[in-house]
Amino acid sequence: MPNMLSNILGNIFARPATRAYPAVRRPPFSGARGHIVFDTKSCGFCGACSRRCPSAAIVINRTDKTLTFDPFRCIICEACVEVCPRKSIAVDSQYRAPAYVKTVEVHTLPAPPEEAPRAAG
Amino acid sequence: MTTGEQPTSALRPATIVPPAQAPARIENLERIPLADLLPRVRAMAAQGARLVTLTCVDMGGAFEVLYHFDLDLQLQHFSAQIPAGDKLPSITSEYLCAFLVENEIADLFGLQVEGLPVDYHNRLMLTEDSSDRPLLRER
Amino acid sequence: MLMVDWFMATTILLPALAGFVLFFVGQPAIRRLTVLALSVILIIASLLVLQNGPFTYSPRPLAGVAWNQLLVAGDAVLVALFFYFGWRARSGLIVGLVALQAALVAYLEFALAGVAADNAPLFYVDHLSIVMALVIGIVGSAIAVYALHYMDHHEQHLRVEPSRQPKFFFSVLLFLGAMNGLVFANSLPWLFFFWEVTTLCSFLLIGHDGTEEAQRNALRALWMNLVGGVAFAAGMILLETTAHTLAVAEIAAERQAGGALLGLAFLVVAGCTKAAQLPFQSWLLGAMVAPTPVSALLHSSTMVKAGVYLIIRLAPGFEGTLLSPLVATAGAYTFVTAAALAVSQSNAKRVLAYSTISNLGLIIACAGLNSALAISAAVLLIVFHAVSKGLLFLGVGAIEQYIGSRDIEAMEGLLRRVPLLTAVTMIGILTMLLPPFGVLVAKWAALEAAARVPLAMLLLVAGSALTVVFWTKWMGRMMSAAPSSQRLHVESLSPLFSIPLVGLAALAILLTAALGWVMSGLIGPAVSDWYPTVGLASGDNGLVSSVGAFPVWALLTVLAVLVVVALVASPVREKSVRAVYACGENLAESGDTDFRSIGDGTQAMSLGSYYYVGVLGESKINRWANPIAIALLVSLMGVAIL
Amino acid sequence: MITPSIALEILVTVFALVVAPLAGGLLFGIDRKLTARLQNRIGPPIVQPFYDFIKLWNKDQIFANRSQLIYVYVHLGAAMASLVLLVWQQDMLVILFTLALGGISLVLGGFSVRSPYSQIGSQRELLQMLAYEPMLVLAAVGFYLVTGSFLVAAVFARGTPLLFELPVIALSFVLVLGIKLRKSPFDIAAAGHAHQELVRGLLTEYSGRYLALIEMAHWYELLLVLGIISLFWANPLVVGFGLSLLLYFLVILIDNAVARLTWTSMLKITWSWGAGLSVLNLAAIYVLSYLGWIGG
Amino acid sequence: MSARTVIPFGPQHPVLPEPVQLRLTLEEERVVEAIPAIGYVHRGIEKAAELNEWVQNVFLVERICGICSFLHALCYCQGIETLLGVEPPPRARYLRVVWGELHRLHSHHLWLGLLADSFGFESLFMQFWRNREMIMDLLEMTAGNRVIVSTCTVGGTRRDIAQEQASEILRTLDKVQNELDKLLPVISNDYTVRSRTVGKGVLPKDKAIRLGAVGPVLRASGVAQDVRMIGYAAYGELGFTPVVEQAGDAHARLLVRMKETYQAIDLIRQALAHMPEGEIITRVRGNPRGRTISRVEQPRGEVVYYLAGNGTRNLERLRVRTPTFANVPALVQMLPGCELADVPVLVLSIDPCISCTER
Amino acid sequence: MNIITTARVKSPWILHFDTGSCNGCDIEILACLTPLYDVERFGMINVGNPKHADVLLVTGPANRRNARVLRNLYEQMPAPKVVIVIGTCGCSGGVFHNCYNMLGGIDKVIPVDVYVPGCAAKPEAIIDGVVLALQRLAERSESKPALAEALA
Repeated sequence: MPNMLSNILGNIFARPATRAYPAVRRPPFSGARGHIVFDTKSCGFCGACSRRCPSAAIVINRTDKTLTFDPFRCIICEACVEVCPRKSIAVDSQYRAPAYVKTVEVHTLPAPPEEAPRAAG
Repeated sequence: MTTGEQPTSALRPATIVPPAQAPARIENLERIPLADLLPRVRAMAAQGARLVTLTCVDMGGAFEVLYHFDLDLQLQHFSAQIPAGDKLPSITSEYLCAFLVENEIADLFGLQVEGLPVDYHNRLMLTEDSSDRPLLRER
Repeated sequence: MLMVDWFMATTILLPALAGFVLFFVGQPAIRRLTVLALSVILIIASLLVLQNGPFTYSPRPLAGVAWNQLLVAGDAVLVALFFYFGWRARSGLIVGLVALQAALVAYLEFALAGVAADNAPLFYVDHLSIVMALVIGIVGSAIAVYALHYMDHHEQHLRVEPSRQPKFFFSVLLFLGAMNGLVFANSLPWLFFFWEVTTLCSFLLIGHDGTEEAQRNALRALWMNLVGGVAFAAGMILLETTAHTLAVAEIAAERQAGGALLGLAFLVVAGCTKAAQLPFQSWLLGAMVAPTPVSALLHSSTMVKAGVYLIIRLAPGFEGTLLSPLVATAGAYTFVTAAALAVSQSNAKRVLAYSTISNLGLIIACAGLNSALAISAAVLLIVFHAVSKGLLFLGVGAIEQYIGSRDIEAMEGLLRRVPLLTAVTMIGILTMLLPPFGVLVAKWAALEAAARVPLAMLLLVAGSALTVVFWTKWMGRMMSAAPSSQRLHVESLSPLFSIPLVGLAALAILLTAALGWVMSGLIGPAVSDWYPTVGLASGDNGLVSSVGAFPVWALLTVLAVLVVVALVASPVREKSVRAVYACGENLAESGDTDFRSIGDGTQAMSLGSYYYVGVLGESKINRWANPIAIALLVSLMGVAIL
Repeated sequence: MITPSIALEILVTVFALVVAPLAGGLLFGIDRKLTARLQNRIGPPIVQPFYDFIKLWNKDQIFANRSQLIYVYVHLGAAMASLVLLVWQQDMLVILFTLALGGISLVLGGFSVRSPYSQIGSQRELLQMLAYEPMLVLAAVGFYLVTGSFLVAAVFARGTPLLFELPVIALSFVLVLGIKLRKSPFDIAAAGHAHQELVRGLLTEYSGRYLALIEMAHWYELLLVLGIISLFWANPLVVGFGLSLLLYFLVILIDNAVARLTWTSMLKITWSWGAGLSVLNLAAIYVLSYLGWIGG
Repeated sequence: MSARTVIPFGPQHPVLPEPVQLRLTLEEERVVEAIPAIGYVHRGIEKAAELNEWVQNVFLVERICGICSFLHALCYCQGIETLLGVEPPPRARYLRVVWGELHRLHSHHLWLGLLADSFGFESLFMQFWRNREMIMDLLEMTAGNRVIVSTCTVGGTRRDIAQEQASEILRTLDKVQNELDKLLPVISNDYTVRSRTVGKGVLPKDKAIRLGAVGPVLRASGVAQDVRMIGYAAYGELGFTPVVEQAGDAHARLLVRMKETYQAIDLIRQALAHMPEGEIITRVRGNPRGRTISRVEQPRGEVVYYLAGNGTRNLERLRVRTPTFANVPALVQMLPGCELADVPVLVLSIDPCISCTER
Repeated sequence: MNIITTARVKSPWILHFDTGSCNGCDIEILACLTPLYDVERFGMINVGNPKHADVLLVTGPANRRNARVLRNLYEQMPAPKVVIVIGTCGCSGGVFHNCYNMLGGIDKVIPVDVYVPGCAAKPEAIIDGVVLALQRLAERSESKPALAEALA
């Protein structure tokens, strides 16, 4: 009992270790694997990322030149980043925010990414 | 140093390495007839060996069951073959701890095991509506 | 005063007479009629005794023969009967004890002429006697009525042919008469005679079923009670030689010393045997083999009360002596030990038996504490314990006939199966356990009285805590039920069952509600007959003692309001009912508490109660408990000699 | 006929019944805050127990048995009644009996559902009662020995604090409080936080409004036990309150400094260190008053 | 005699972070029999590993268990490297030691906290987990993710540890060790902790071996077996002796893991001090052929991979025997005879990882 | 917000159930309870009993055996309640998409209110998810028809 007593009594007078999230937000570490971003301008729609993705989160339609990415399926392993021959895929250090609805990203060659609702289930 | 572990000595520069010529093999692997299984297991138990696990492989029409033992970090393996439809004798009389893995083999491969002390009736991992015998090779 | 001889005849002789009649008349209809009529008469008679207040009475000689000569003849018959039973059972112990007792009684009656010399009235009926007579009359009658239906079922179940019920009701009714005689008697030899008649009746009733176990237990009860008889006779001789009186009222009227005190110590020991105090508890436990009405009648509400009655009766005689604290300690010791033993029992009747022993211990402890407050507590306890415990025995007996078991484990969820029986049994437990019901009021008074006697107080504190454990877990067992929104389906009972059961249950509650009247009308006078104060009086909100107060009615009102609020405030909706938490693996569709387990199989949930046999089991406790108890009783004698 | 004194009594009663849960809830809030700080974190706001209460009160009402609900009301009612009895300066033993009535009621509530965790919790709660009841009764006996009465009023009538005569008994309330508040090392029947083998023990099958009522009973009980502790220094009572808060703080400290023990250890500790030492305290009073050193 | 109580303990139960059911048979509070029912987290990873390409499997096997994810990847990669006949560069082997030991460190912290929680020592739980966050920061800093680091790959590692990161690691480890020094006496001496663990769930040496126990459970029973002794990665070049306790009870397991936190800190320091410069990955070509056994010491004990390749992109068979799978029979033998209150302590004393067990 | 809604938002008691995650998200949930993230600041406690819980945190994809457990637990929670899925695999199956024993996302078993992606979801993300769920709880609590529906 005295063993722990010094520890907890010390804690009373120490500042709590608690990070005041969400009031105070820590900047993410550089190189943190937050979420995957696509640069469709340079993308060749070769499908290497799609084949390598272990959770099948990327679907590429080579004829339509569309890349469908399911962020609620992505495990942010960076395999696609490594395998992309044109370095069109990058990882952002900010984690993806929670959502009420699951959405998929559809990337096409000229247009900016749009968010489309996905059928639940 | 027993199996496929790297030797831990010399530092060599990293290079792009071509694939190995000969397929890798498991050392200390002994093929034994099924009838010898229990005596051999008993002998291992007498030596104070630890049962690491069992591995079942579907060979198409027959199963290969590997018994892995560890004696002071030295591995010893027995391989027994059993035709599909035959029953595998349980080694729980020697190694009680095998009941879990034997149940798993029964569950995932449909290989019947004889003499289980606790029988999960093929419901260790799977449920009634699960796909049947998932680890069998698709033929 | 003209009616007095009729009261005596009604309460003592009429039951005995009816018993003899029933012994020879086998027709069930006549038996029913007789017992029912007798019950009504007994209740009325005891109420009439109450109304006529204290009196003394010495009957005129019967056809020229002095009653004391009849007593000698009666004693001789009893000795002959005991001798015969001992001889038949080849029990040297019993034969020896009978011989010893016969010698002592003969010495008293012939050498000392102890019986004939007394000029004191034969019967001395004071408020304490009246309280006892009421208990015997009301509770005893309820049990006798209950026995009518119970014994039919019992004999059907055991396939007894021809019926042995004539013999049974003979013993029961004779017993009731003897009890009344016992509590009215002023002359110790007469008291002793009735005392021995109760021993005889208990022997006959315990052995009634005739099984080997019943015979064995009956013989054990016999020899243990004969030990008490020997102590009783020895006590009488000592009193006669030193105090020169055998009149209870005279002995109790002044503080005894020397040999007379030793005589009182012997009588206390005799009381302890009859009250099944440690180390004599085994005869009462063995008596549980008898049909339940026997347990209810002899061993919870009345017969064992004879022992404590004797001690309370004589308590003023040893007030202020060293005997008092020792008796208190011995009683308190039995209180805590029997409570501890009760925790480990799963047989409901054994729990009841130990609880009885424990409560009798408490009464004896109060007698030992020997203050007005303590004696009030003791008498309160006699009344409330008799009602609640009688109810509990009858309830358990009925439950046993319904579910075929007296095992508490088998009583799980009884509330759903036999709601009415369970409810009355639970009322029995609740009135034994919860404030502000009478038993607890008595316990409160006992604790307040005990606060000055350190060791007794400690034992009482521990015993009270243990008491909570065994009652609560038993009650919990009966209530435990799987989730259901269904209404309870009340079973139908024979009126011969339901009237005594519901009547006693109502009485148990009503007596608490009427505690003020009970206190001022019954218990207060019983105490103030012998002590300068009452010790406990009814005040504005409840009972008031010199050192505390118990707002009985305030609490009773709160309790009633709470139950009503709860019933009104909690809605019953089908969809509100959820399966119990079974870690997510419920099988709610099965309607019970099954869960899914190994290999997806269905597993019935099973819940056992706790008995702590490893700590509180009989074999663990008796090893040290009985020697200590014997040491305590021996020290009673030792102190009296000092 | 309402005389001024009765009116005052009613006023005091109502005040106690209203203020006690507020104070009790607040104390529990302080407990949670303090515990958090002892663990080097910020913790919930002090009014958190009230948020919990209001939320629980407005949850959907689900239950397993109707009978289990009756016991909640009796539990709460008994806790309130015993507090009122204390405020009325009634008999200590009766207060404790009433408290026990509430305790038994909760146990029966746990038993009334055929659920493993609630039943095992009830069995253990019984053991807890077995553990703390003797200590409480011994404390009452201590009061009696010093004041000559079981009435709380006698404590106030007496000028000098009881603490000097009953120091060990006062200290034994650390154990009582620990058990009553379900704190380590005695949180065996239903811990505040549910990380234990019994889920939440005998509270497992209660939810929503009924859980809120039990929580409220808990607040009353806390105030009651603290009130009893205050009696050790009844004149002036504020010192007694200080004493009770000190013990309360001590219990929180112990909660964070030890692991949970098993029921066997609990009984051993409470009966030997708690009841045993209390008895020694009483024995000392017997001896001293016999020698005439203290009046009794 | 009392009726027996048969109750479910799990799958959802507050002392079990993971779903597993023990069907407990009790006599009052004493456990008479405990039979595990599992399959609540069975996913079928062994089969999925045959469907995936072997390169993708690194990410799959990492997610067999999120707590020792790196070590699963390490075991898999070492096996594939054997099948391919390649060897990772030395720096990679040292990096693997660093990450591996960081995992052991955070896993043991996690476990020590959970065990404290299992016997109701909340503040101790909080202190261990507060400490653990420092290690989690190190993992996030070096690998980019807190839990699943994904730094190990076939042929080496995917990330390097820079010099300033290494010194940050060393600074943090000093702090961690400083805090551990304060908690060590609580673990080893505290009366209540000892009364809840000493003599509980005793597993004698011969029984431990015969029941196939591994890792800290085995070492707490006096068997000096630690797969790191065979010297994979860079362990053969670092000073290393296994932590062994003799008592075989829950407290011995507690001490083994507590001491292993110090050992892990020491190994990280050694690895950082002796880390050679150079490449961190050997690029590989071709597909695995033949079969092999790969073993790694996880925080929970020995993990065994059986890998068989046939020269295609898909493996023929991947079998994983995780440490908890090996320790469950020991647990089943430990439980009968203990008190119900000891069940959480004993269950946690093998440090169960059910998602490992069921894959 | 009225007082009831405030109380509901300020006192979310959580029930955590792992339906086959890799433990990564589970230990992150536990990390949320510990000093550095200390979600008890928001009144959150892990009650471990569905009958006491307001928020159900589910980690991992459902498999056939635990789906029924999950349904039971959800059923035993008294309304109003919210369900939060933590981690990518619980949202959709994630890396376990081709495992034979998986049913996929949790939304195939019980209604889900908030999805928290991440592998494993960081403690900050979990807190964000709970905040989002509480917003929905508040909306439900404020709007009478929605509440009636939730309580029905």
